Order: sequence, then structure tokens, then C-alpha cells
Amino acid sequence: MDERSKRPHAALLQLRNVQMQFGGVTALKGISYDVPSGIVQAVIGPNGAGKTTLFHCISGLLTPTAGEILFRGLPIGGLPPHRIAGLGISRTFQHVALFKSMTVLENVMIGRHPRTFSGFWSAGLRFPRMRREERRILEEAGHYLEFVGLSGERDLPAGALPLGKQKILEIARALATQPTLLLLDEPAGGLNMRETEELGELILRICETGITVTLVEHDMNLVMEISHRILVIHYGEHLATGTPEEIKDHPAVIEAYLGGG
Amino acid sequence: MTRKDWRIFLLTALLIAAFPWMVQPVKAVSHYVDVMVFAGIFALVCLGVTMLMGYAGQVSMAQAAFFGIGAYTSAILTGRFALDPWLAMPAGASLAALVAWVVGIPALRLKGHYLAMATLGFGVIVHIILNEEVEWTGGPSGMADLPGLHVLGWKLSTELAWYYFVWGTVFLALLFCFHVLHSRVGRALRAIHEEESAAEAMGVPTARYKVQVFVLSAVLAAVAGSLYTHFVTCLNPSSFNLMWSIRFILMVMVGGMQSLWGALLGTVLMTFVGNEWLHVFAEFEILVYGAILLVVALFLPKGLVSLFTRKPIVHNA
Amino acid sequence: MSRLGECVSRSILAGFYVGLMLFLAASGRGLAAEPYKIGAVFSITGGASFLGEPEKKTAEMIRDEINKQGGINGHPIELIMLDDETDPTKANLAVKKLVKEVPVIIGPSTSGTSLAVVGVAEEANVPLISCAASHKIVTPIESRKWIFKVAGSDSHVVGKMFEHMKKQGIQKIGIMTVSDGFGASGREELLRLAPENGITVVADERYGPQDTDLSAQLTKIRTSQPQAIVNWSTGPTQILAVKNWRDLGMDSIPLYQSHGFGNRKNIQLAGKGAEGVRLPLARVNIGPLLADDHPQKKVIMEYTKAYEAQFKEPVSSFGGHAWDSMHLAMAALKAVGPDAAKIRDFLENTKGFVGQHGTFNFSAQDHNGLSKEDLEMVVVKDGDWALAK
Amino acid sequence: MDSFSLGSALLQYTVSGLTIGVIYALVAIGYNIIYNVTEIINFAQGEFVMLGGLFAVFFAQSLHLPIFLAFVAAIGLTGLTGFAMERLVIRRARSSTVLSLIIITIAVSILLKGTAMFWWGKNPYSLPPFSSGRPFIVLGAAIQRQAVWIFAVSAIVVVCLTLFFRRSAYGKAMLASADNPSAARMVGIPVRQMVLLSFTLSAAIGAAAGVSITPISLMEYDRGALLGLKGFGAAVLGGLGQFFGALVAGIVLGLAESFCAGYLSSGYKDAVALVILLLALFFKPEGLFGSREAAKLKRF
Repeated sequence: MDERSKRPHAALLQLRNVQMQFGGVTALKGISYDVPSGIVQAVIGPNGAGKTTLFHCISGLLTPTAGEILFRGLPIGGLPPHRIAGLGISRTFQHVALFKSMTVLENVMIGRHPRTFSGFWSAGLRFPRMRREERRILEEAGHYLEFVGLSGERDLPAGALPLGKQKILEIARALATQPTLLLLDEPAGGLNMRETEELGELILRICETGITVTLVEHDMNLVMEISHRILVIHYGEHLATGTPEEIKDHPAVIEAYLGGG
Repeated sequence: MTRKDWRIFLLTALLIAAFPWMVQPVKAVSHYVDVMVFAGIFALVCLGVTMLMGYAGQVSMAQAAFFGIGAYTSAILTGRFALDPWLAMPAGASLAALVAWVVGIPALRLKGHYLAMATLGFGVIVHIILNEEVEWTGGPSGMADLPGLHVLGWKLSTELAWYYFVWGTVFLALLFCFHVLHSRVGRALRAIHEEESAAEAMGVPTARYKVQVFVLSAVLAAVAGSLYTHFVTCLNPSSFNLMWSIRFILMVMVGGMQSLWGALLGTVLMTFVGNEWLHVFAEFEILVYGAILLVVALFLPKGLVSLFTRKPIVHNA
Repeated sequence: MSRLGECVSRSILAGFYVGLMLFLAASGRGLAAEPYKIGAVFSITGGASFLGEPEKKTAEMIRDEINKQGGINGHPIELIMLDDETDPTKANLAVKKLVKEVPVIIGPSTSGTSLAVVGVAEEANVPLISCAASHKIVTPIESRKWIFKVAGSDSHVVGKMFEHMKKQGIQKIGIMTVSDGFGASGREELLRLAPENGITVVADERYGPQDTDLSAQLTKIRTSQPQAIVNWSTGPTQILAVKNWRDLGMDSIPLYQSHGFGNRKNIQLAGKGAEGVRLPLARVNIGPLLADDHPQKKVIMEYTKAYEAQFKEPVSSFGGHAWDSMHLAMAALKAVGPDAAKIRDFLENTKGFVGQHGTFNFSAQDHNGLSKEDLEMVVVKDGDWALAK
Repeated sequence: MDSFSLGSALLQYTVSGLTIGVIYALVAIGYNIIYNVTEIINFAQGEFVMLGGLFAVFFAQSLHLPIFLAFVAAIGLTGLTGFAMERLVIRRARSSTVLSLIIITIAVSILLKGTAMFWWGKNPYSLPPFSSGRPFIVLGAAIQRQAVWIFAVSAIVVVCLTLFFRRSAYGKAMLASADNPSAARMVGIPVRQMVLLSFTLSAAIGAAAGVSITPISLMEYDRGALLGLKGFGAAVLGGLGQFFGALVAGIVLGLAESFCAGYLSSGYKDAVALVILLLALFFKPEGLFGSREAAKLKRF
């Protein structure tokens, strides 16, 4: 990791008045926020606040109707998702979106896609370069599985894993793209307490490798425990930002969110 | 390719190599070699169908059109301009690739029934063009007296020669497809089939891959079309109509769409069913054909190969 | 999964292949070579089934009749008939199969399927007597040594038609043709022969074989003000042409149909609308109208009676083609036996063979043997054919 | 000499285009009814048209029923065929993939066609027009009496369907199960029955189109596929599931064909309709009248 990304508050991702409308419904009413580099960062807010929509906008699945998204200073709004993945933003999904009939290992191998090159010809004709690359993909995918602790299940179809492990596998797959910024959409959803604890540790370990992690999460214990900074949105609007301690005591947040619950 | 695939590959290659020697001594089935030449030609088309529909999950009802583009390019260049078939064949494949690319870019943004309708419409348009451009294609009466094929200076004059040539080509294409499937590209195609947006988010340029695999399937069909031209030495638009696009899909369905072996098995089986074995039913043929389809689609939706696969394939609900 | 499982699955696979092979082998037990074999390929189903159907019936009727009479020189006839489903690929395969088994083949039914097989018969040196019209089937003669056809060429039909038009003083015509092999071939001949007959084609329209409405084509023809309209198609579109022509009130312009209309069913279907429609027709369709001393009268009446008694439907041109090809094949078999080369030579030298479609005079240059004199110009009158003046 | 003005020709093309266009629209509506409830594209829809025509021929000519009774009987019998198709085949295939369902309906269409071929042979059949007489001549263009009947039949079908979906409990229930099957099931709507009803209804509508067009264009066993294809085109062009869209799109296709045959090239008339369809799909993929969101939400 270079020095720059270690510096706190060097904005890795900048949101400038990001808006999103569906037909007549406004899901995001202009979010502005700088994601600092190298930390774990949480986005919280009540259901329907627009958290997942925000992730979709950042990862390119949706194009914001207005506003600007800058990643490392480059505008990425409107780029197709695979380009954004190539630039170094990867993500997981709220509802697990694994390639269910492919094996655990193959799922992670897909993650290597933006960092590898062989196309139809070199694959079909099995050029030596492609075979070297294929061996490397296999090896690296193995490392990522080891990192998240799924080496034992590598040859099972992904759909056969229990939900907890599917969530972990999604993270491994996302890590395999070598992201600078990792977006986790409710990673703890549906996990039991022990699994959540392990997940927290995994997220911190990921952060230690220099990857900036941003997560949307409802499990407040987890959020408070691992986040360095928190962004609160409410009805598509920026409500508050701060450290977990600041957020815990923020009156607007308590009213809108914690107080309501 | 996995070791199991290699074993089936060798076994099948052996069987295909031995087939003529098994049927030719028996007079009544000796012409099965002819049927197998057609089966081989169709198999090339069906490999493309499997890659496109079985693996990448994109429906195309236009494969007969690409088959026709290859066939007619070869026919026109060799028949009217006396070009060498070996130059005409890549020309046909290139034209098919170009057309597939141009049509594929807008069409493959569509999904499901809309994609089916778009490709179907395109296929019918190609068929109409073949029918109407009488100056070039000979119109509905087609073209006759087209040249045969020489391989390394040898004329393919017997069915047996054709048989080995065509099936040799099939196995080369099969190898190519297997290698593609067991690579970064193949994984990406399967990923597109299963979760397109997840694949996209993992850095897979889904739009480009869909067009590329469409082009691949078009090229395979076009090469098959060229072979068809030089084997039959005459052409007629009715071999390239919508019914044939559907037939190619059916062949693959019956064998099993999620496996190249299934495509091969289905093609051979359905070619025999369609051209040979149903003759005993005479006029009931069409009913028996329909019934076979219905039974396979209802009770064996993953095709005949699903009888042989060991592990159940997990599927998204 | 265990090794056992893999072993089992592999043996199932192997068993399947073995079974397949056994089935292939078992299904191939042939019959004794005693009977004379005639191969036949007709479009019994598919788009041209209305051709193949009467052809099949006729061929089977003749076979049964001859076999009842003790066969040819004591050999019963074995008719190996295959359906090409109006599909060129299937026709090609069928003939590939037949050339290995029989010394002579009749069919296929359509020009498209015939052109798809001439190469096969030629290569295999087996004579083939096509039932379709296109002149391309038997020309160029150098590469059609083994191919014959019993259907009159479209040039004869067009010639006969133009001859009649000239008598009527018609000089400007509009043509409409179906976009299949039959229509395309007719269109080609109409356009080719018009100038030399002093006729101008002022409109040239096409339509699909399954079109449900031809008013647009007829209306367009009408705007170019022809003195006569020629429709060239088979199947339901020729009825449509008649109906639409009537309904649009265009009946002041005479309508000529191709010989494809030559089936009484068509008159029934078109009803009163068909009155006055003109067409050149082979004599097989109008047996009763022929003079008693006409050379074809006897064979036509015999066939007509037998066919209509057995199948309760009127004879058609197509059945007539099957009759001609079947009888030519039988005559050859009777004269020279089941030897392909000899049959070919016999056919090529056949002269004065009186059939349903005319008196055939084959030669080394002419593998059709008919001329436009073998046709009659007829007109629909009181729901039946009548000789046109 | 026949005198005929260009204006009359234009009118004539319009009339022919409208006549056939309305038939395409009826076929398209048949597709939509089934699609709405099941998201299945029933490739056997064209065969219902063919069956309707041939059943009517059977009732009118073999049983000598008056034409209107034959019309009703043919629709009833075809509806029954649709009913049987759902009960015997579709019901067993509920969990199939979309592609399997496509193949299944193609297989059914082959079976229906084959059976029709046995029953009626391969010859075309004609049916007397609903009312006899010379065509009406309007400004030089001829309007066949049967064409007027075709417009009447389709108008009746459209009105009845509208009433059915707006007013009757069954119709509303059908729309509900189309909208959200699981929610419909929860509020006690028998979705199964709705699927059955949709097949019966759409077969009956196909048959109405078939009976109406037979006096003009004849009918034979293999006519279904092409009509089905054009109807499918109209359904997609109008936006799958959109009744009004299907009506407009059917007429647009019919007119496009007719004008192309009249003014451009008769050989390319089918191509023109398809080119319009492709352009529409490429530039407005949810159909002319479909909404983008709705198209996205559909499973397929």
C-alpha cells in the first residue's frame, strides 16, 4: 500500500450531490460525501433510506439521474459496472448473487476476470500464455479461499453452501477482483451470532490489507464494533456523519433511526 | 478439459471412427454414413447453439440464417465467381461474423422472449432475402451444380471421405469449444447465464461476451453451411428457414443443453429420428416427432445426458 | 462421488452406445432380391404435399395392379417410397439411400427437391425420373445423363398460354407469381418468352405461398392496366387469386392460371368465381373431353376410372406424373431388367410412349420428351373444364 | 379497359391491410391473455386459428349447420382444445424453464398440426362468407362483405374482453393473478383455474379469428404457423401483455404489409413488417405500449 492511501481522510471516493429517481419516486435526494481511504466505513439508515440504491449507483448498476461520483478523482458515473470493477470497486449483494451451479472455486476464479486477459482465441486454441494465466488464476483463487477460510468447500457447487458461507464466498469473489474499495451490502444479513463475529474479524483483516471497506448493515453491534466512520442517510438524504461514538449520540440520528426503533 | 471429458472425447472419437465399418457391411444401414455426414454438419451448428444458449443463456432463433449465410456465400463465390471453396468458406464465416456482430449488438441487449422474437425476425428476414434476390441466390429454385470440395488436392468424392472430413472438423470445433468453456471466457459465459448483474459487477463485460459468443455460434453455423453447400452441391432457401432454426434448438434440447456432449448426442439422434427412423411410421411421422419432443421437454428437460450425469446441478429457482 | 458411481455411469453410456449399434444393425435386415425394385421420393407431407399425395396414391395403385397381374416378367414390383417432406435435405438423403438399393428412381415431386438430388443420381449412375417441371432438372444435358423428367417444362405451358393470348389479341399482361420454386420457374419463363411472343409484362408481382390475401398485388397490377393477368402458383394461393380477382371487380380482365390450377378440387374451392379462368392443361385432367380417336384417350380414361373409383377424388396432373414415371420405369424394367445403365439407355431411346401427359419422345438431347402440343388450353365453364376456343 | 384511380388503389391497400391486421391483432391478443397469466409464450396459438377455421368447415359442411352455429361451435370446440392443452400438458410443466416451455408449446403445435392433417388431409377448405353478395364498392375500392364481418367480430371480441376484465369477478381475478400470482393466491384467487381459463379463452379468440378469415383466405392444416408468427410479432410490437398495444400493432403490421406489397415490393412485404418489429425492439425494447419498468420486472 502506498503512503497516500494510509493517510486518513484522503478521499478515495467522492459523492457530489448524487440523485436517483425511478419514475416519480426519488430514492436519493442528493448525497454528498467523501469516503476516506483505508478504513472501515458504514452506511446506515432505516429501511428504504436508499442505501442499496447508493451502492448500485457507485458500482454502476444504476446511473445516477444527477450528481457526480469521483473515484480517485476520476468521474465514474455512467460507466458500465465491469469498467468500474476494473478500476477497483467491487461489491457483494444484499440477496446473495452467486453463480450457484458453478463450484466455489470457479466463483472466485470469476473474480479474477478484470485482472486477466485471455479471450476467445487464446482460450480456444490454448495458447501457452493463456495456460500460464489459467494456472495463475487457479492458484490465486485458492489463496482468496484460504484467506476467507473456505478452502475445504472449493469443489462444491456454490448453491450447496449454507447461507453464511455463501455470504463469505461472495466476499472472497469480490476480493479476487483486487479492489481498492469493497462495498458490502448487508454482509451479516441472515447470519447467526458466531458467524457475525467471524465476519467482523474478516472485515477488519481485509481492511488491514489496505482495502477500504464500505458496508451497508443493519446489525448495529457489528457496525459500532468495526466501523471507523459512519454515514447515516434517511429518506434519500444525508443525515449525519461521524465516528461511531458521535453517531450514537447524534440527536437527529436517534430521532430518525435509533429512537424510532 | 477435465480428465473425464478427455475419456469421453476419446471414446466418442473412437466410436465415430469405427461407425462406418460397423454399418457399411450391413447393406440396409450402409447409407447411415450419409445420414451421419448431415448429422456432423448439423452438429457444428448445434455446438454453437449450445455455447450460446446452453452456456451463455442467450436464446437465438436465427441459427438457420447463419447456416444459410455460410452456405450461400460459398455457393455464390464458388458457383458464380469460380472462387476456390477454401477461400469462399472463410469469406462466408467472416460475413456471418460481421452480420452477427451488427445484429448482436442491439439484439443481445434484449432478454428472453424479446430476444427470441428479435432473432426470429432477423432469421426470417434472411430467409426472405434468399428467396427474393433471384439474381444472386437463384431465388426459390435455388442453385444447382455447385462444386465439391478438395482436401489437400484430394477430391472428397465418396460419402466415407466426407464422413471423416466432416467429423474431423466437428471434433476440432468440439475441442475449441471445450477449451473455451474451461477458461476465463467460459466461466464468464456461464456466469452471465446465472447472474448477469453479478457477473457484470465482477468485471465481466457481459455485453461484449454475449456478442462474441453469438458471433462464435454464427461462425460455426456458417462453416457448417459451407460444408453443406459442397456436400449437397445444390441449395434452396427452404433448408434455412425458421423451422430449421427450431430444429437445431430441438436437437440440442433433446441431447441436453448444458453439455457439449448432449448437443452432439442430440444432433445425431434427432438427425436419425428426423430422416430415418420415423419412416416406419409413414404419415404418423409428424405426430411421433411431436410426441418425442413433448415427452423430452416434459420429463427430461435437461436432455438425455442428464441420465448420465452424476451430480445434480443446482439451480436458481 | 465414488469410483463405483463413475464406473456405473460409464457402463450405462457404453451400454447405450452398444444398444444403439445393435438397433442400427437389427433395423437393417433386408428382403430377398427377387422382386424388381423401384425407388420413389415424393413430397407426401410438407408444403408440396398436395403433389406428393396423389403421386403416392397413384404409384401404389399401379404397383398393386401390376402385382395382381403377376408382376413384370414374373417379378413382383417392390416400391420403396420415401417422403422428403418437401425438404431438399431430406430429398437428398432419401435419394442417397435409394441409389444404393434400386436401379431406377421416380420423383421427387418439386423442382426444388429434384434439383437437390440430380447430382446424387448422376454421381451414382442411377436413372431418375423427376415429376417436377423446371427445365434445369434436365439441362444442361451433359451433366444430366441419368436424369429424366415427365412433367412438361414451364416453357411449354407459357408457350401454349402466349399462343392463346396472341389469338385473343392480348399484348399487355400483368403477372403474379408465388415465391417458391414453382412460381419462380414460371416467372422466369414468362419474362423470358414474352418478348419473342410480342407480349409486354407491365406488372410483375410476387407473394408468399402462405399468404392470406392477394388484393394488394392485384390492385397494383390493376393500376398498370394490363389486358390479361397471369397467376402462377400452386395450392391455396391460386384460389385466393381467383377470389380476390372477382371480389375486386377485376373480372373484366381475363385471368390465366398456370397448369398448377389443373385440379377439379380447385374449381370446387373457388366456386362460381372460377368461371372463365383460362389455363393450359395436360390432357390427363380432361379425359372425357378428348375425341375418342385421340391417342391418349384410352390410357387416360383407364387411369381416371381406376383412380376415381379407388380414392373417391378427381385425378390430377400430379398423379399423372406418377403414372408416367412409374410406367416408364416399368417399361424399362420389362425390356432390360433391373440394370441401371440399361434402363437409362432404354429411357433415352423411348419414342412414342403414350402417357397421361402426352406422347413422350425422348432423345439424347431431350430428356423430357414433351412439347407444348401435349397441352390443351381449357377454360372453366359451368364448374368444369371445357376446351377453350 | 378497366379504369382505376391511384386513390382507389390507396384505399384498397388500406382495406386489405386493415382486414389482415385485425386478424393479427386477434392472434396477438390470444398470446397476451396467456402471457399475462402465465408468462408463457404459447407457440401453438397459430394452430388455434387453423383449428377454428377447420372446425367451422366441419360443422358447416359435414354437419350442415348454419354458418353462425358453426362459428359458435368451432369456437367452443377450439376453446375445449385449449382447455385440454392446459390440463394435459401445461399443468405438468409448471416448473419448467422458459426454454422448455417454448419447446413444449412448439411440440403441442406440431401435434395439433399433425392431427389436423389426419383429420382433414392436406387440401385447403373454404367456407361460405357469413353473408353473401357482391363486395361493397367505395370510391372504386372493393370491400368484401366478409371483411366487414371480420371487423365486427374483432370489435365484439375487444368489447367483450374489456367488459370481462373490467367488470366480471373472473376477469378481475385473472388480472390480479397476472399482476402478482403469489399475492393473488394469498387472497384466495385460484390461480390454477385462472391459467386454465386463460388457455381456454385464448384458444377461443384464436378460433374466432380463424373462422372469420376462412371465407376469405381458405384454411388448411399448415396455415397456423405463419399466422401465429405474425400475431406474435404484433404482440411483441405492442408490448407483451398489452391488449390495446396488440390491437394497434396488429393493424400497423397489416397496413405495413399491404402498403409494401402495393408500393414497394410484394416479395419483401413480410420483411418490411419484420424490419419494423426489429427497429421497434432495438429502440423501444418494451414494445410500443409496454412500460420499461414492467418489462424489467417480468421474470423473463
